[in-house]
Amino acid sequence: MDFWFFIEVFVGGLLSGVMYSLVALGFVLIFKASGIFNFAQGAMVLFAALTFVRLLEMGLPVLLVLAITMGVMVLLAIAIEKVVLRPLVNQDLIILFMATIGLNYFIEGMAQLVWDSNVHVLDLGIDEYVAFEIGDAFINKFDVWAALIAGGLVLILSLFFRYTVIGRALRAVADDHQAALSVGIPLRTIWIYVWTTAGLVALVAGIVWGSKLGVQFAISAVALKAIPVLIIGGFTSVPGAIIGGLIVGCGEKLAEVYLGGFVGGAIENWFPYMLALIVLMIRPEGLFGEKIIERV
Amino acid sequence: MKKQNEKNKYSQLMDIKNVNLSFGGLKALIDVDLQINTGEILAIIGPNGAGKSSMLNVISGIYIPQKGIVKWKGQIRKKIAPHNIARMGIARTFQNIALFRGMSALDNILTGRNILMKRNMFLEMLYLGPSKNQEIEHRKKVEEIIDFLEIQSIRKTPVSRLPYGLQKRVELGRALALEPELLLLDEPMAGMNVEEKEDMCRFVLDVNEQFGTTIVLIEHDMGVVMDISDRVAVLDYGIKIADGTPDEVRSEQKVIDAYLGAG
Amino acid sequence: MIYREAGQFKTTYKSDQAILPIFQDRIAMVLMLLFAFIIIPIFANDYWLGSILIPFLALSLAALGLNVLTGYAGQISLGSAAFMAVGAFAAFNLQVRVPEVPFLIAFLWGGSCSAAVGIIFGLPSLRIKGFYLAVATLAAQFFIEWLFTHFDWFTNYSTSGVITAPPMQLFGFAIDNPLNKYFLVLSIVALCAFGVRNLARSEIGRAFMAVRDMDIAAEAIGINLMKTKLLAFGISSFLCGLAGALWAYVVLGTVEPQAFDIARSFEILFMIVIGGLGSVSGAFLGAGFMILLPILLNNIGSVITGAAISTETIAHIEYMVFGAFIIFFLIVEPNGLARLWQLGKEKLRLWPFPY
Amino acid sequence: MLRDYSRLNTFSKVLRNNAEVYSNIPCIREKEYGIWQTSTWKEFYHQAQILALGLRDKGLKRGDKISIIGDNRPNLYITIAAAQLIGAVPVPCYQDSVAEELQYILEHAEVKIVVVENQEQVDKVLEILDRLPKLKIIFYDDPRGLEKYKNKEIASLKSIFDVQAVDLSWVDSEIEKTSEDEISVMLYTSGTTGRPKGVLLSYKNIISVTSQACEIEKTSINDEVVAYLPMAWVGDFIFCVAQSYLSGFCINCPESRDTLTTDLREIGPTYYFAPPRVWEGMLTQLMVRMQDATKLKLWIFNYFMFVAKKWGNDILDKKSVSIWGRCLYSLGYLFVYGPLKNNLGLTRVRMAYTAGEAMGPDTFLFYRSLGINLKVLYGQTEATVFVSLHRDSDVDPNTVGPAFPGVEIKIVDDEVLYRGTGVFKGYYKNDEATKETIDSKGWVKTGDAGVIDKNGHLKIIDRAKDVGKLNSGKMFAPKYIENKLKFCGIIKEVVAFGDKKDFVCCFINIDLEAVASWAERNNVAYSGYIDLASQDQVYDLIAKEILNVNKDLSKDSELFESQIKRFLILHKELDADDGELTRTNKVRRGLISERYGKLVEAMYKNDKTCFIETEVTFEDGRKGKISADLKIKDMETFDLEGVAA
Repeated sequence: MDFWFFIEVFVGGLLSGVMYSLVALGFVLIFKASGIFNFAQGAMVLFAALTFVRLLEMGLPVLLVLAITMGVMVLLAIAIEKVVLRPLVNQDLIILFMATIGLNYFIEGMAQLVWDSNVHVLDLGIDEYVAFEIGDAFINKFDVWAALIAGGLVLILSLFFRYTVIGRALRAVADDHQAALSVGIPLRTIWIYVWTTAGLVALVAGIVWGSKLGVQFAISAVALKAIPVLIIGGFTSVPGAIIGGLIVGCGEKLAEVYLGGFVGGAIENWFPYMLALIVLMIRPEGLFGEKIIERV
Repeated sequence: MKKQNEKNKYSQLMDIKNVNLSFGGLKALIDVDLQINTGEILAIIGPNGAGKSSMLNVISGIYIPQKGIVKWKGQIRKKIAPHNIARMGIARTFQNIALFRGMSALDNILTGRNILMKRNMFLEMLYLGPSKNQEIEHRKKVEEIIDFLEIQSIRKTPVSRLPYGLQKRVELGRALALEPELLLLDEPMAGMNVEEKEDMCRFVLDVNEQFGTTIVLIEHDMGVVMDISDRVAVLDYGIKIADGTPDEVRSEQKVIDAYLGAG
Repeated sequence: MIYREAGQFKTTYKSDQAILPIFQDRIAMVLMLLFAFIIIPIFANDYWLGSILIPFLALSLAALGLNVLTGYAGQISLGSAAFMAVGAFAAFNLQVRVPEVPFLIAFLWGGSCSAAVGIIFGLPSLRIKGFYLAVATLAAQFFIEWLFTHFDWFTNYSTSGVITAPPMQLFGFAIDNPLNKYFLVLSIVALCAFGVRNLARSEIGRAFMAVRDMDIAAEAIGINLMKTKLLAFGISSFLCGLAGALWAYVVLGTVEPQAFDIARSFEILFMIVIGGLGSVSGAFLGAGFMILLPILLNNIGSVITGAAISTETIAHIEYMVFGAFIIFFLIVEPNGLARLWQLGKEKLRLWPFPY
Repeated sequence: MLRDYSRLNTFSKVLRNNAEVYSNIPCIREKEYGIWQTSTWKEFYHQAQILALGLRDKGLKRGDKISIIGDNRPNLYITIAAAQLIGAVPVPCYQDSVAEELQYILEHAEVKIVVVENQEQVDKVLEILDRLPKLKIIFYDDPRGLEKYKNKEIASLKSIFDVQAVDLSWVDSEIEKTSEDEISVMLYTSGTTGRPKGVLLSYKNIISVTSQACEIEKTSINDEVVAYLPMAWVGDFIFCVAQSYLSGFCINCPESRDTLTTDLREIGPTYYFAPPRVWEGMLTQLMVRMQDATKLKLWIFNYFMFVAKKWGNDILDKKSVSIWGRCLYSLGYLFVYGPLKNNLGLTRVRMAYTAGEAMGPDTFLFYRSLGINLKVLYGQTEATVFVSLHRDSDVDPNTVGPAFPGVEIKIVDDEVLYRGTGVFKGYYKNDEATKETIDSKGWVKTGDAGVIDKNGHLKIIDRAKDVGKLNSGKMFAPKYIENKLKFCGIIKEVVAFGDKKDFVCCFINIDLEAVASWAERNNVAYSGYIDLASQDQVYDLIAKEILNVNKDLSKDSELFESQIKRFLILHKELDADDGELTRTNKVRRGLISERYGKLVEAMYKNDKTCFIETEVTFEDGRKGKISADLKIKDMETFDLEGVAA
């Protein structure tokens, strides 16, 4: 087999993996802070992207559009906290999980009802098909950009978590709700922050994915890709999300290229899940997640 | 309140020899010896974090001590799957009520008899023949327990609607449904008012008397412990500091210190 | 208000543990069956039978299956559709390979295969809980969908990748018109519902609920978690598989794997959430709700706007409404319509007293 | 079916006959282990025979007394039957009477064997055992907690029933020996004054009277009765034992006291008997529960209650009622009465009795308007219950109905006298009391003051000896006033004073349940009974009721001077355990007016408050003291026309 080809696939995998991480981050944020597995993250990505692209199409300046979209995501976060989370506070997590499935449907419906369900081209002025050459391997330029954006985002987030008041607050909540409360942090505001942040991450992811695939319903399905990423990386770890993304990314690409052929291809749909399953069986809390201990 | 019959008191049901148990770094139990005699009521007491619960879990077999041996009826007990503990004849109640909230009191207790039932999916689907009969057979048994615990009036109430005291009683009923030889009660009177406690004491004693069940209980209420138990073992920081009749233990200096120490 | 229980005393456990201990309930049940088996066939037209009642029943069965797993045994699954697919394709393949097999046998075979697959994908449930498990079942969803799409063997190498159900013969009697099909589906579903109800009130059902409500305690009283959970997966998948077979044979006739995509899985999950977790009636109520709501919306829409709205818009509104309802029920009444029904019944029994 | 009672002239004979003709018909049920365990007449008879032999072996002979103590349990009923099979005399005692009370009866009746329900009763009897030389053995039904008892005097009934292969022919011969004039049962009347007296009733008494009752009500094997009233009380013996023997219907024993209501509801008796306070209690509770209903529901309820008031009674009495009325009523039946009766477990009731004390006309009519055929029965243990009884469609809430068949009634200076086949054989070992009560011509003094109205209905005013005179010379009938007050629901007990006084005053016992719920609705905070009873709002509440009564009284030229001028609310509930009430909850006037003399004085001395300390007996028999400062409230009264004076 050709080494450079391998490299190409590998790096390609890594880069697309980063894209997954981008979505996965949204999940991690919310899970970290509230223990909720937010199934609606995908829908949020779709919603953000749609809003963004439609506003652009109206011919508004990019920055304004960005600002507005952010505003919308904030409102969405607040609405969710008020309508969904507050009434369900200290319910079973599984109930909350199902609620987010409902939320997912709602947002998907809303997004397409408010805007529409056509495919919209989102051009960030990066040529899809220009590629670097490293040795004999071709690396897609766009992917590199995406990777950079994702990397940047992760950096920002970790800084945010480490150095801002809210960030620390979030960490506190993540570690122990009681503790957080006793320190006098209102859980609800926290949740709003978390969901807002998640919303913004979704926006970024949406833009990136949107410009790759075009903004369309399919984007929300990306979330399903992100789930195995989480399982592998661990629900509670930001770096986990990244590493998980990378593993899934190149895992599925390599599998596709080197195994897919034998089994009729298109295995990247389920391969990550199988990967995730294996991880689950060996290490339920994921590679980077905190161990879950049950007392009798 | 103490009961009279001293029958086969000193044949041992369980014999625990210098058991050590530790979670990661911290030691929960250190070289603990403990005998459980058939037919007695043994209370394990001690300040918070003294390792009482750990001890109970070692007895029940949920925790496997790193060092030391546990003999059950003279045989050294190997590691057992949690769901086989009940089959060995050990039943327990939990410190904070662990009832099946979705079911009625009756069903909760009936579930306690599941292991005594035969499973035949198809007959159960049709509710026919043997499976129907066994349902009825075991219902009879359960009704005896209900009668014994005087909870006829709440037989068909969902347990989630019951007051705390009654829930505790139902949980006891569920444990009894297993017809255990050894019954472990994890703070059976925690959070009860005076009457509820008195009732519970009565039931514990009656169980021990009528079914000759051996009972090991953890309890904070000293009055209760001294009243109902034949023997008291005192743990402090994972070490057994006393073991004897209530009176002996009461006068034990170490015990007094431990309790004063723990405030 | 209609209840007159005074004087309905039980002198045997048999009668006390009867499936419907209250006389008035027995009456109601009889009436319902009469309605389903006699009144409907007389009055319903082919449209109603073909595109509402039969799909409703088939999906009810799937929901019933999922309810066994999620509602009774408390193990959440997002792969119900996949298990339906297994049922459908297994049944189809058996009949294709061994034509002389009667379709009922094929159905059972489909259910059994599905059960087997279900058990395999249920294995993770021994180590993981909640949405971790949900993820595992998602894996099933994607894997199986892919399997049937990419291995022509399953579709008997049909170029279009769809399977076409062979005609159904029962004792030389062709089941080809909506009415016959209706009777067929109705009987099967009724039977299954009866079975599940019985299961729920006997030893296995209690084991399921014990595991659902408090697994530690369940273990402490000697219930083998592994066996119980796997059994739940088995039974659940069997029913889903059967439903899948019905979906393929009776509802659609020709199916492609995409008929059992993740959206279907969610649809079924919604049915039991809205209908009511852990109750047989819940499956039916939920299914009815999910089937009728779109039709309702459509009509309302056309009434309001005068002209019929684009199917697309309707679809989107559906999404929102379903989503909203899920959240609503989870907040207001986690036990769904069935619970509301129960409460109503309680009120009737207490009437005129408030409690 | 009416049978030849000249042949079947003792219970033992009737029972043996039942075992043949009704062999497989349920005779007695008990809710135990969650279901109604049923035994047929055949089984019942068989058990009774075996027990009879067992009792003989323990030395029980013809004419000996055997006492039964406990809640209504099949085995206790079997014991009665067994005793009667061999001509011994059952002496049921009140299960809640304290050891001393028991001691008197067991001693006076020279009881040889006691059969009790459970440990509680065993303990009581053991406590007094040494004072009862004649008592040989104590049998118990429920072994719970009794294993460890070492006393040789106690044994379990089971030990007898377990006996295998016994020769029952002896019992047959005994059955033949018994004659209708032998004593069937001895019941101690908890007289409102002095020691209880043992009333001797012969088989003839009971069978003659009961067969009449069965005739009137057409009782049959299809009837169901719930046995929940004390076995020591003649009512239970007649309605549950005698009538079930004669008509072969089944009697049902509740599972326990706290499941009574649900058990009653499950059985849905066709034949229901309850003293007024039970009916009133039921009504109060019903109204309290309705209070929390939604507006709409409440409206529906009230509307149809109005409908029922308007037409219900007439429909029940088969009087002609307008179509409109009938329609509304049947509508009401669907929406309110039916469900209501169902919830109370009275759906199937064919006939219902109340007796023992007067009952509020409103309460009485309320039940009748629901279509429950409630009737008043006036009777006494001495008369084997029946003296007078309402007949279907001839019911008047203010009377106790016309004389019972075979009973003559006459009024001699206000007092009601009767005679008939039911008249008892005399008080056991108490001839002068017997002579006082029955005169040479067989007329029995009831001690009640009454009149016979134009329809030939008997109307009871009061206990004759309680009827007194105000200083103004006007008649003072305390019971009459007290009942009027009690009918309002929030008052549980009243004791009125006025004999040889210038005006009328009274003690009030509030009905805790009713008043508590009132307090809740009007958010009145209170810490307990004493506190609640002393609240001013509560005083006002009571005052309102009294005012109404005064208005009523002021309309009656005889009684308008008996209007209540002052009252106080007692700090404790009058209690049988403290001897203030009889076991059948009748007020013991004498005792009360001396125990609370201080209060009575205070009321007539126009004090505003009065301090009182009383000894009380708690559930577990311990004694304690409670004390309180009681307020005394003045009432406005009306003169004859009924306007404020």
